[in-house]
Amino acid sequence: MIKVDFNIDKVRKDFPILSREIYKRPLVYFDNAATNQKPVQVLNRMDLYYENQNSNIHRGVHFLSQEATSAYEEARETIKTFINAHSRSEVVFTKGTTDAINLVAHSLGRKLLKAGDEILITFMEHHSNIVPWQMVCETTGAYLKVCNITEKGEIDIEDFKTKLSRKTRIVALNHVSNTLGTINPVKEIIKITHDAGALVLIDGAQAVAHLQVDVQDLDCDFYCFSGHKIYAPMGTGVLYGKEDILDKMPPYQGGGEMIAMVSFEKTTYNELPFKFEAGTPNVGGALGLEAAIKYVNGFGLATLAGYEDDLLKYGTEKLLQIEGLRIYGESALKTGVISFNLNKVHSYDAGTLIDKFGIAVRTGHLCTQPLVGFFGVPGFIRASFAMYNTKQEIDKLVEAVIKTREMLL
Amino acid sequence: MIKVDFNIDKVRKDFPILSREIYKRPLVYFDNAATNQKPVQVLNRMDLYYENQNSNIHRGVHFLSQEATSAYEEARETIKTFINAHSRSEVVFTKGTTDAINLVAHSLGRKLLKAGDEILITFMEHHSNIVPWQMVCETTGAYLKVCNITEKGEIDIEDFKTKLSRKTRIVALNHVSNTLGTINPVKEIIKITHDAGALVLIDGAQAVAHLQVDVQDLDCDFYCFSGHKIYAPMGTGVLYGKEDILDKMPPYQGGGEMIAMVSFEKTTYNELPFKFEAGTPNVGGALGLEAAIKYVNGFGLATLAGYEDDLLKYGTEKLLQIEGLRIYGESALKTGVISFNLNKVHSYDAGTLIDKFGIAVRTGHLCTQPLVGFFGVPGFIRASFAMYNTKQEIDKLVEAVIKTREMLL
Amino acid sequence: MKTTIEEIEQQIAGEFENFEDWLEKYNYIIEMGKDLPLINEKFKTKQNLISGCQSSVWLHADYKDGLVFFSADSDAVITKGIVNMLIRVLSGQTPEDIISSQLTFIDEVGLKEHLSPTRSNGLVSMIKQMKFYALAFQTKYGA
Amino acid sequence: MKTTIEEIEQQIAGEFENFEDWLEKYNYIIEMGKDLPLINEKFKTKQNLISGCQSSVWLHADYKDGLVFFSADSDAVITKGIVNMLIRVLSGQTPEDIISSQLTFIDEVGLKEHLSPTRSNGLVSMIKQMKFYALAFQTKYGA
Ligand SMILES: Cc1ncc(COP(=O)(O)O)c(C=O)c1O
Ligand SMILES: Cc1ncc(COP(=O)(O)O)c(C=O)c1O
Repeated sequence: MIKVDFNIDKVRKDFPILSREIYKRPLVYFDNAATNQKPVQVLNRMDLYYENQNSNIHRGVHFLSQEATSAYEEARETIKTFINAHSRSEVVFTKGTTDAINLVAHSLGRKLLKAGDEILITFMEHHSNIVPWQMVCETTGAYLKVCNITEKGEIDIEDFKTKLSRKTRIVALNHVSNTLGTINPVKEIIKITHDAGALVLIDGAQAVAHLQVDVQDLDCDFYCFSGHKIYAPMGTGVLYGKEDILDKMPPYQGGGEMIAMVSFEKTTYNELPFKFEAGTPNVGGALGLEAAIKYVNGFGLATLAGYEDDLLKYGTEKLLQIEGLRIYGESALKTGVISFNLNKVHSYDAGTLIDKFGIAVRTGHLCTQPLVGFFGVPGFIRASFAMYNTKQEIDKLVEAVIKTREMLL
Repeated sequence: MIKVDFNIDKVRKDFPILSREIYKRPLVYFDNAATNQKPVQVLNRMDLYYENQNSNIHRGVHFLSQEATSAYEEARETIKTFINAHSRSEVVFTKGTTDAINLVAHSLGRKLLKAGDEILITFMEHHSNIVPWQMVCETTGAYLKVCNITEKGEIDIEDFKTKLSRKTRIVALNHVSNTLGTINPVKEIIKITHDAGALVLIDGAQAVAHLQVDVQDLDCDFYCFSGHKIYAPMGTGVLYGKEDILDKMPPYQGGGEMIAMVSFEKTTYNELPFKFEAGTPNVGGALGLEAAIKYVNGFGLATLAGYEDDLLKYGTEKLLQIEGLRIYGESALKTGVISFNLNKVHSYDAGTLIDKFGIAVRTGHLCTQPLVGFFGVPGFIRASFAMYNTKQEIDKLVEAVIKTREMLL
Repeated sequence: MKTTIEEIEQQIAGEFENFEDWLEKYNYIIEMGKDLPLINEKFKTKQNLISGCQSSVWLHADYKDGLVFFSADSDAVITKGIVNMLIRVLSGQTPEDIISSQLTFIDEVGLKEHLSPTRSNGLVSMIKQMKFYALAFQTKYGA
Repeated sequence: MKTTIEEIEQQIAGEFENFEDWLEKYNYIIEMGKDLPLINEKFKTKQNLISGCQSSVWLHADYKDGLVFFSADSDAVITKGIVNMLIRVLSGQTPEDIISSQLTFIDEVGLKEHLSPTRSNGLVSMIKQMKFYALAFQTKYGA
């Protein structure tokens, strides 16, 4: 499954942080679902920008401004191609997934939603795909409905169909769960939802670094992701939206590039995608995101997914051999995310000790408190993989978990 | 006025972009009010972060996450000290000034404003301090009032007093005008406004790189600025707000770090400043901003202001010797911003030709369309100075303007 | 036979060939811009206005004997110079030719930057509008 | 005379002195955490709960003869170990001493990271709450 040209030693050399030591041990970084590390290619692109091209963009007549504008718009084009959007107007730069979801929730809240309408999400959403909808429910009088999940950590499709009603205006769910790793059947859900006449927003924060996303094939109305989870700098993100829908939506933030004409009597807004990009954009960040996408494309997402699948299988097998260890998220379709607990051990205790082995795992509710409640645990221990992780690192994790268990039981 | 230790040649070496050539001429960068250039110290700090410390922050138990969290919170502390905020809770990271103003407008719109209330701004505001208020007026039924300015480009204080009424809830104005360079008497205006019982938001985008700002001395309720206008990376910014006021305001965006507890029935919000920081923050950017502030502090803002004042005086004198040239913004209190026009010459034409001399000036409405209307011109030509500019560069500009004039008249 | 769009484009490219530097080139564009207004004052209406952020353009179109005739103006003289060239190229042509024109001369003579979609001088919108007129006439009067 | 806060802090620091590595240190903390619950079950009420994101703490306070007595518990054993130490140090002291305590031993024994305000294990809030109780008793019963 792994292409010959995927040379893990070479890949690891691209990520400077991997040579860091933590408590005198080589860093093992398994907190990739929180944020992943950046290759030199991305850092170099940003440096190049700031050392050669930095300028405020759009409407500037001078050379640097024109050059920065072109670079920024080419980055948009790269993203368009990466997710197969129909046009560049559909690609809005944001500061991240949370920003993108809030944009949609707020804008639709102003025009689409009224009291009694329903928004349908699932039990496995990240807080960033829960709270914005709760806030918009508060201002509009709409209701939040929540689709059940199964013990294996999959969406209960029958329950979804029951809860999808004629009152549903928006369905919002993640493509891949950050806690369970489950790859949700979003294409099917989008189809069902469209048949019921509602819009679908896909939270793709955990998907884009691991799956090839094709927004036209999925036919979703909105797709959101963060740069920092796909080897790109923090403070970058993307909202994809279908052009005709974005076109009808009111702007979110005001100021800067998003206007056509400002007067105190009447202000008119710019065309897409600029209508939704108020203020000076993060040009350096956008170019870093473009470089990250090019880096990923250099291997091909299928290659990376294959490699990470191997890690997932290996890690799952090895971890399950530890007595009393339970893995949450047992879907057959998963990305490289393993959330687990040791019987009777508190995740905070485990995380504190595993850290001492120089291994970065995340513990706690992982920004999915309802899921914590669903499984009746105080939190999870999560190891999540990226292209630069290895089986040897997994062995170290297994060893650390065993030691941790001994110390705590 | 210039301290002995301000060595311009040394300073220029800190900014790699200044050695770039444009059309085979050395770049003269006079578009600093749009965005200024970044010293290596800032770029190095970001690289160091991504090469050694990169991690998602807050609530992470592992070493890197703790380290990144500490670094991020220290950056907040540095900013707190820089603007002399009372506590770190009052320093909210945003993606820029526009983001910060929208946050305040939206949040106050939800709780404070009702139909018939008034928001008072001035004729010299940047679109980012006009449009968010127009949008909130639309949703709340409040009215936007606009204070006049004088021909010299100063706020008409008498008009301000007249327009400030018992219905005024918020006054929003810039500390320094991005088009005119005018340093507004904000302390006085804040005092008058508070006496009338309204809140004051100061748009400090153009101030922080040129004046020492003390939010406690000013006594403003909110102060906003962007990192990219103070030698820091794009995609960073700060909202300062008085703690007791921020405390009472509803959150703006939902998701990520801004919650205390999420359940589908009831979500509670985190304490300040986290309540207003939804989603993964731009940690790398915040550290870049901290590095920029330290860089500026290394000289002292008074030193920089003194140096830039010299440039302003020199540039004003030289440019005014050109026949038919008018400068907009003739206040005695100005930062290094010179907006001008050549009699009968369109700013776009001038900008196009000045660019060909390798000189970056901005032309057009400069995101202040109402000001363009006030002065009855199609746009301005703006040269704005930073610490790395020189009188020799101003000479080149003067020469280019003279040539441009000859070509166009 | 009338001169084709490509032929006029080549003509213009030829005129630019001898310029030594950008100074001469821009002097020429400015000269073209300073030529008498390219539009009848009565057509400088709000409806015919294409506002860019940096400069604005007025555009008027007529249809006669199967050909489209444009007249236009701009408030900025460099924009006007380019407008002048665009009119030389496209005015008096058939709707089909206008619609399918590539206008490569702009790139050839080194004025591409003026047609960046984000430069906001009105030119990109103007070309769009010219093609839109051509399409409208074509639809209305048949091909 | 009763042992002062500083003296107990020094005692604890002394206990940690001989540990060779973090393993031994954490084994000791865990042992302290595994000790019998430090709070009467009836005080593990919602009102006494201090929820951190990572772990939670229950805290109860009594006032007797001018001294404040604390009992507490946590759902995580490492947190509980630290809670145990904090109670050893602060319980049975006067309100004034509690309020002015610096708790430097935490830093000395290398547990500072557990008291980072953003670690969200409930400990920072717990210390705040302990001082708050002391202040409340002081105000109520005079200094
Ligand atoms: C006075 C003023 N206010 C607000 C802004 C908006 O800042 P930003 O685009 O960084 O959000 C700017 C800069 O463009 C400005 O000069
Ligand atoms: C599934 C999911 N949705 C949303 C988010 C929020 O992304 P960000 O914090 O980059 O805005 C995350 C990551 O934290 C996530 O994993």
